[in-house]
Amino acid sequence: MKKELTDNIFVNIKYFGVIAEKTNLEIEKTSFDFNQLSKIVESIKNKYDLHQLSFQISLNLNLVNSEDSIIVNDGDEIAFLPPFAGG
Amino acid sequence: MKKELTDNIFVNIKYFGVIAEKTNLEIEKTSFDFNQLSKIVESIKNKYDLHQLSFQISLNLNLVNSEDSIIVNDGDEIAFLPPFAGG
Amino acid sequence: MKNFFLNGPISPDFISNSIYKHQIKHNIGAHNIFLGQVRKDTIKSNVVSAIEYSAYEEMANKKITDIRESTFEKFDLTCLHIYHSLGVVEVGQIGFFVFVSSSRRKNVYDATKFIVDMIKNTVPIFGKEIFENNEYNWKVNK
Amino acid sequence: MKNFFLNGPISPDFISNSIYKHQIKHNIGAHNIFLGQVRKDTIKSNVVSAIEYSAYEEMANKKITDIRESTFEKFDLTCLHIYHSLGVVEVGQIGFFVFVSSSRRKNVYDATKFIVDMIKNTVPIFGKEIFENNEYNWKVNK
Repeated sequence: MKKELTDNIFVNIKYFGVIAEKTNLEIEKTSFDFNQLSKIVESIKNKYDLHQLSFQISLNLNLVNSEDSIIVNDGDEIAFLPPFAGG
Repeated sequence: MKKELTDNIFVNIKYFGVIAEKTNLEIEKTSFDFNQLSKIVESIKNKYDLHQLSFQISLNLNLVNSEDSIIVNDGDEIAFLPPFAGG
Repeated sequence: MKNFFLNGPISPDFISNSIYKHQIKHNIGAHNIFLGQVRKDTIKSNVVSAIEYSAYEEMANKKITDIRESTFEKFDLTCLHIYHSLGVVEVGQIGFFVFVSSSRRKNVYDATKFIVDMIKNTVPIFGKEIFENNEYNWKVNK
Repeated sequence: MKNFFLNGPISPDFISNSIYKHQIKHNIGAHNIFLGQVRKDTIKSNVVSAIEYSAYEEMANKKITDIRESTFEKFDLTCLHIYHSLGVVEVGQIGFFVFVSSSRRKNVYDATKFIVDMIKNTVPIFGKEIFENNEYNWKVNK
């Protein structure tokens, strides 16, 4: 079902590690009146001042390049992932 | 102390695995009136009919090529080693 | 979705129990085990006392499931188990356990290396190095 | 001369105890363990039930000591332990245990492979594959 751009979308946003420390929360449900991933990421960066931090973005559990022209749908999950340190 | 070739030398000979099965003993002290390793090995092969078996020879814990001209001294230890199967 | 995470350190007993369970698998000839242990590193004169691990668990479990499948496609293996700790793992304790089994040894080293590298580089696990003075540093895999 | 041989199979408990002992070594970041397990092979319709290991112990211990030293020269390791069984090791049981530890993981896989290959190829250990019908076959490493 195609959404009108004028509709708000609700997105689950998750933060981890040093990012969660900076945002001071791990998860939030936020509405946007635009649906380009790049714009959503930019607005979150501005909201929490994440410009100095390095991170990757995942959309629905897959890493994506947030500069690609990717459209986010209502109910999608975006995560801000700082550098990996497993092992 | 150099030995005269005419002196007998006593050699400890050890047998392992399928070779020990064939010789029906694991260790023996044998005297030889020659001191070339190649001749000693040949005499043992003949004594126990080891011609069909594949093996390596060690002299005093080191693998040697029994066809090299190696001299065996009194008290040395020679071993007949079938193929290795460790691990 | 299978869960590859354990709370707290991975004990030597947990590892021996995993080994023990493979003794009924009579087509296995070679096991290779990788263990990641927390090092007492010194970072700008601060001494590490523990790492506190967290993860984007849902994505991490999916990624590890994918890594497991691609490892089975790439290498001829009988069994493959992967465990990672969440929460605090102290210096000297184990937080990562990869267990590779095959009928013959040929494949096992490369398979283990492949899995360990893939997990370090592509799975969203995060580590907070906690120092003896209670300060901390967010760890980054090189 | 250090003795690398144990009588009978190497138990999972023995392995976990070895791992446990390394938890006080705080410069270790990566362990790699190789385990050789007896396979239920079928050889000309005979089914293996156990391998009975024997060795030229004095020479084998000297050889393994040399392998240990050359491994430390070739690879940057913290610890290295090697154990091999003598006597009967049944199908599913472990007869060979190599335990490599290093500050970082880079070296450990190649070091483990090097040791395992050297021991299989150059150490005088002999194995009698005992079949379920009590016949046997002298094993040969390929």
